[in-house]
Amino acid sequence: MEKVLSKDENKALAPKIAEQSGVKLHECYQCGKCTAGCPMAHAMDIMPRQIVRYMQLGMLEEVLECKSIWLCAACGTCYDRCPHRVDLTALIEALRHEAKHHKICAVREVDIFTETFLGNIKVFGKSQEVILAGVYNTLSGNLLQNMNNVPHMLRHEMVKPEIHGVKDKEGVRRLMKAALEEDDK
Amino acid sequence: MSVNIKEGWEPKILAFCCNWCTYTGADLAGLNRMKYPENVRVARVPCSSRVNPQFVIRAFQKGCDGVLVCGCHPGDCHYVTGNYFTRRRFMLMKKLLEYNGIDPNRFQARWISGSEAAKFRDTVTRVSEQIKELGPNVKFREGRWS
Amino acid sequence: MARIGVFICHCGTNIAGVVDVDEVVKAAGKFPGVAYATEYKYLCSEPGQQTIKAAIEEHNLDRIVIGSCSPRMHEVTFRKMLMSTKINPYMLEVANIREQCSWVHTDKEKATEKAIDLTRMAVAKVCKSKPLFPDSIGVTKRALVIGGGIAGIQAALDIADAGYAVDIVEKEASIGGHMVMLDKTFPTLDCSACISTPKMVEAGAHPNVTLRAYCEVESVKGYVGNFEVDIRQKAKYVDHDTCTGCGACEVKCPIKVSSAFNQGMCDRTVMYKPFPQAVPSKPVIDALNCRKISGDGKCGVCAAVCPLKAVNFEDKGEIITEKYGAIIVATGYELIKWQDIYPEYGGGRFEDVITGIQFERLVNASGPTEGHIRRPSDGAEPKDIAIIKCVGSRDINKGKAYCSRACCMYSAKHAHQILEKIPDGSVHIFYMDVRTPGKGYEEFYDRTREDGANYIRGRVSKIFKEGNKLICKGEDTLLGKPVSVEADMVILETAMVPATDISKLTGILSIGSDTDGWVQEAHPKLRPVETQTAGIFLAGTCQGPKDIPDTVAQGSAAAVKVCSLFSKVQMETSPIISAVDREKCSGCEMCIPCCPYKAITVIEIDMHEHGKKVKMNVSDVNSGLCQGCGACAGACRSGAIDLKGYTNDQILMEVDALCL
Amino acid sequence: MMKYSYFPGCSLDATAVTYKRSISFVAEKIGMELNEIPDWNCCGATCAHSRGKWLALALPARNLALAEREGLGLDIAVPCASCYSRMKHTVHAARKDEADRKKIEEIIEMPYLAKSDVLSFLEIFALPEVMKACKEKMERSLASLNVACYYGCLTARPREITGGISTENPMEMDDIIALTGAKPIEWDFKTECCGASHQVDAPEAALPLIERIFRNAKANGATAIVTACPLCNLNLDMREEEINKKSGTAFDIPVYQFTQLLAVCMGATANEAGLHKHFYPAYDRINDTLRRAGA
Repeated sequence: MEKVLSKDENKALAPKIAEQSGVKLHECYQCGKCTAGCPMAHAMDIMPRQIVRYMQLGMLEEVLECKSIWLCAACGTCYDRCPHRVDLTALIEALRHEAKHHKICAVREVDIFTETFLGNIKVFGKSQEVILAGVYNTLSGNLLQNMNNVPHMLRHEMVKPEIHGVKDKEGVRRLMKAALEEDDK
Repeated sequence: MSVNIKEGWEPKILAFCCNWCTYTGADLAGLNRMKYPENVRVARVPCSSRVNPQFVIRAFQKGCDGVLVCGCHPGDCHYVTGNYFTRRRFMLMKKLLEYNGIDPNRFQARWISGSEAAKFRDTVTRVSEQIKELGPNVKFREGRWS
Repeated sequence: MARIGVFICHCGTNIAGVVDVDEVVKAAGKFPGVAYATEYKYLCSEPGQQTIKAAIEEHNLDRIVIGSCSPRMHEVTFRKMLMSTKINPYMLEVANIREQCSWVHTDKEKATEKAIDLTRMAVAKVCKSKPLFPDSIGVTKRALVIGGGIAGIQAALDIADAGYAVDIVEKEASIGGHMVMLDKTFPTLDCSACISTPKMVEAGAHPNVTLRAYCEVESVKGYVGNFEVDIRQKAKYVDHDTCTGCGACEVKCPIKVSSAFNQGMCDRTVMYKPFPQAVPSKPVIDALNCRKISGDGKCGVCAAVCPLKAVNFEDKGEIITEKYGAIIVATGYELIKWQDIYPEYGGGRFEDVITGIQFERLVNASGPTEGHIRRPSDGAEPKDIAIIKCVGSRDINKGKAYCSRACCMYSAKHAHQILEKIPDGSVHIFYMDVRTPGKGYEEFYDRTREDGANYIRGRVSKIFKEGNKLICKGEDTLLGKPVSVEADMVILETAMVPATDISKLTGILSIGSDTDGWVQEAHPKLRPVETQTAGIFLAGTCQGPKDIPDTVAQGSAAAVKVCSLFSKVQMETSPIISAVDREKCSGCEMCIPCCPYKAITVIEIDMHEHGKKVKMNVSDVNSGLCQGCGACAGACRSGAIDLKGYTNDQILMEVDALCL
Repeated sequence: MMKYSYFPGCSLDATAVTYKRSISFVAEKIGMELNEIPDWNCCGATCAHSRGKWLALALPARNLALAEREGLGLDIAVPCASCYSRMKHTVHAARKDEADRKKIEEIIEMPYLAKSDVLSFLEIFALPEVMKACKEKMERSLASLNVACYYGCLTARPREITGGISTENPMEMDDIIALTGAKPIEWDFKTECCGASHQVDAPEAALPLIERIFRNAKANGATAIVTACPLCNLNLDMREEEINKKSGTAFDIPVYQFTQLLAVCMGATANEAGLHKHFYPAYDRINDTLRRAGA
């Protein structure tokens, strides 16, 4: 059944998200330069240009449920080369926040990596690469990922037993809690 | 015209606009249906150098709250050197008004070309806000005897 | 007492939609001096003007105020109307209650109050108006065309055929401009040289046309009908009167530099004609690169071989001053310097990424490769060619916001030429839209696809080199898939931008230019070939990007404007000029330095003071020179010198009316 | 005066040991003072701004505030492109909008006036004063080494926030490498993204990003790739072998940090420059080049 554009109830939500990230959706005339330059486009289900197109038509669910917003590497090539200066990087960042808000994530591993990374900071105040890799591998299920490099890392003290975190761990935790409250408003 | 600073008081601003640049820019703003506050009245002059400082003093004397003189950008004047005179005359005018106790911000000069419709709208909007803050031009009005 | 008629126009709903017209008429009726006030739906229409004329008779009116659109639109219309009534055309004031009132305000009540104020100002001003009568001055029946491209040539030929003298000033060593660089022209594919060189020759030979090649305009004084122009004839170092253009010197000249005409695709000698079919077909020396003139002086081969001793190394060039009645600006365009703004396309590092005009030189029979398409890096014939459109156009991030109009068609032509000249070649054209607005254009686009050109909808994001292939990374937005093309050569269809020194010329002529730097036309729809300044016209791409058909049409249009100006024996001058009231003039001469046209002089007159005859110095205005700017009236302390039509009284009345 | 506050970043104490060693060697050699920010925390990298706007601004803000509290009033030197980018975003946000600056102060419970600037190591080493200092310390030459300078994406983009180098064809690292006598080559993937953390959480999708960097470097004659960021270096160095196996390519281009090449030319031993700590063998290429240049 075709999409009835005029009747979509949360049509207003898409422009609001765009506005929050400082993007004027009407400026994009669908030229495709962002997709052409996007390093991750080959692996994406909907193209960066199409993300803007869905938003222009207010079709927000399709965008929140797509893999593309999670595969984006936030490298900024699209925004830098866009003939109408549409900040697609900021738009995708805002869409990630919105998707997180609705508990939707089409690429599970990216969410696991993010949560593990932030968990690391909450505990130690710094990112401990060995713990990050260990926890991520277990949670994501690909246990042997990068294991072949571990011997090399051990031999060259790239990975050390002692954990030197932040002294004022409490301060970092409070800061993260306050920031996340602000974000989840 | 009685002067009571009632709520919703609207300043009355006179703008001398040169026919070749600013007046054209103002018309272009109209063509593009741009919107700006209503309290500016434009008087067309062939060149901004036509505006004799006496006109400005007369406007304030008669109770105008703000006067704006607009012309072409220096170097673009249709009459080649007109706006150079405008610039010199009105630097002195600012000092004269200050000497007379009139807030010099009531009097402003701007260079607006025929294609700068948005600049005309923004200038009118900003000047109206500034004059509104300054309040009505009571200085001369009380002295008036007519 | 004045008997004023006030006529407020509805302009359909343009005014009446926001301003309460009846309110304005009611208020106007009470203004001092107003004998009759009414309103009408379309005052500028024939019936509208009839109602005004009838009212003038019926109410014996002696001056008119019209509340309508901008005076810049219809003040002339209403003045012409008054000519057929007993009222002098200058006893008229127009209140701008459309562009500067109804169109820019939404609050109906405040807009109406403003319309009343503007009408009250107009009525107050017209009270002090006096009848004015135009003067007339002579017109120099000689035209100046700045720019020798197809626009300038067409304009010059039409003026010359109408029997008037015309000079073409061209800054390059030959006329022809950009068109003569092209190989074929769309949509009929006739060869550009075949249709433009005859015109060039005709211009070169026409008795009424004086060709001033290798010249630039230094300064322009005066006004419509009476311009005085200084033209700098750049030093040619060759006496074109004695030189027969035999070319012996060109062959022998030892030093070679990059040929600008061939867009740097090949070299030319320092003693050069830009291209074989140049008009004038006589060489000049490129002094900067000449060893004899600016090098160590150890050369002079050209002078030695010249059978007629036409070479003169001491030539300093000269300033020629001429009088003209009208000027046509036809200075053309340039291509945007894409190398500086598109590093993602290689920024000029890849030799085989060329512009459309460079390709025109490659495919042109008199070009560096005699028409064989060979790529600049290794001279091999490219098989797979990519064409990228809108490079610099429609790109507010790195280029220009506008569309350059002609590239859609000339890129289709390039594709056609490639597929014709390289049978087993392939062409991929990256486009966003294909704009085919002219006659036969869409059919030409169909034919190009029939020839086998692949059109891919999407902008290219990056060009990079791997091996000797140029990889263009794009997206086919119709498929929604990233695609790339491995090309042997890439053609960028770059944006048209104004010529680099156009701002110098617009300064000399004191004509306006728009925000992108193109020459500003008087009105985009109604007066496209005129500038704001009377007597100065424009034609072709100096006003904005366009293709050859439009350019030639504008060339002829500008020519006819000049001819209509020259058709008058005398030219009517505007009566809005300054005049001196000798009673008040104290001879202080404050007004004299203010006049840009030097129209004010001091004269000695006899005056009677307390019964004694006395000699007095007073200012006097030359009505022919005065252009009515009013700078003098703005400087006069005693109000002796005043500008008719904008007298001190009139403006003071306007000011008073505003502050009531 | 070459004095900076210093924010090393988490990876310098872990996988980026080659960068850490070569920085301290070069800094000591040219007399550059790096005052490490006391008790600095992780800048949040991509994960913070992926999770929330204020989290992304607050984490770097704490480090900036700590540096400010030190009172040295120095600019902050940041070796990692990701930390650099995130701190630049915070400084930009704080300077652009007073309300945002106040809210950041509230969240991090510390005063933060965004007075000092954040400089990447590239920007610092490209300063004339630092270039001169390095030039004077050059003892050996890497003459025959063809180097592809890889800048990565975050040092250059977004333009208005980093505000520094060209987003497509920057030359800063090329000029620095030229000091060592090596030849920086012209190639086309200087600022193309390496996939950063996606090499971990989306490896199949991200691996081609690295392959195409190697392919273009090789096509343009590179015999070494040089980076200025721990993560770019790790991704390229650790996966070259893997790509050769998977795609059957024969890339033989070791990946160095630019400070390693400076260190080697300033007389550092293989150990001091960390030449034995690479995933893809890197010692021989340097050793042969030095011998050929008659070091």
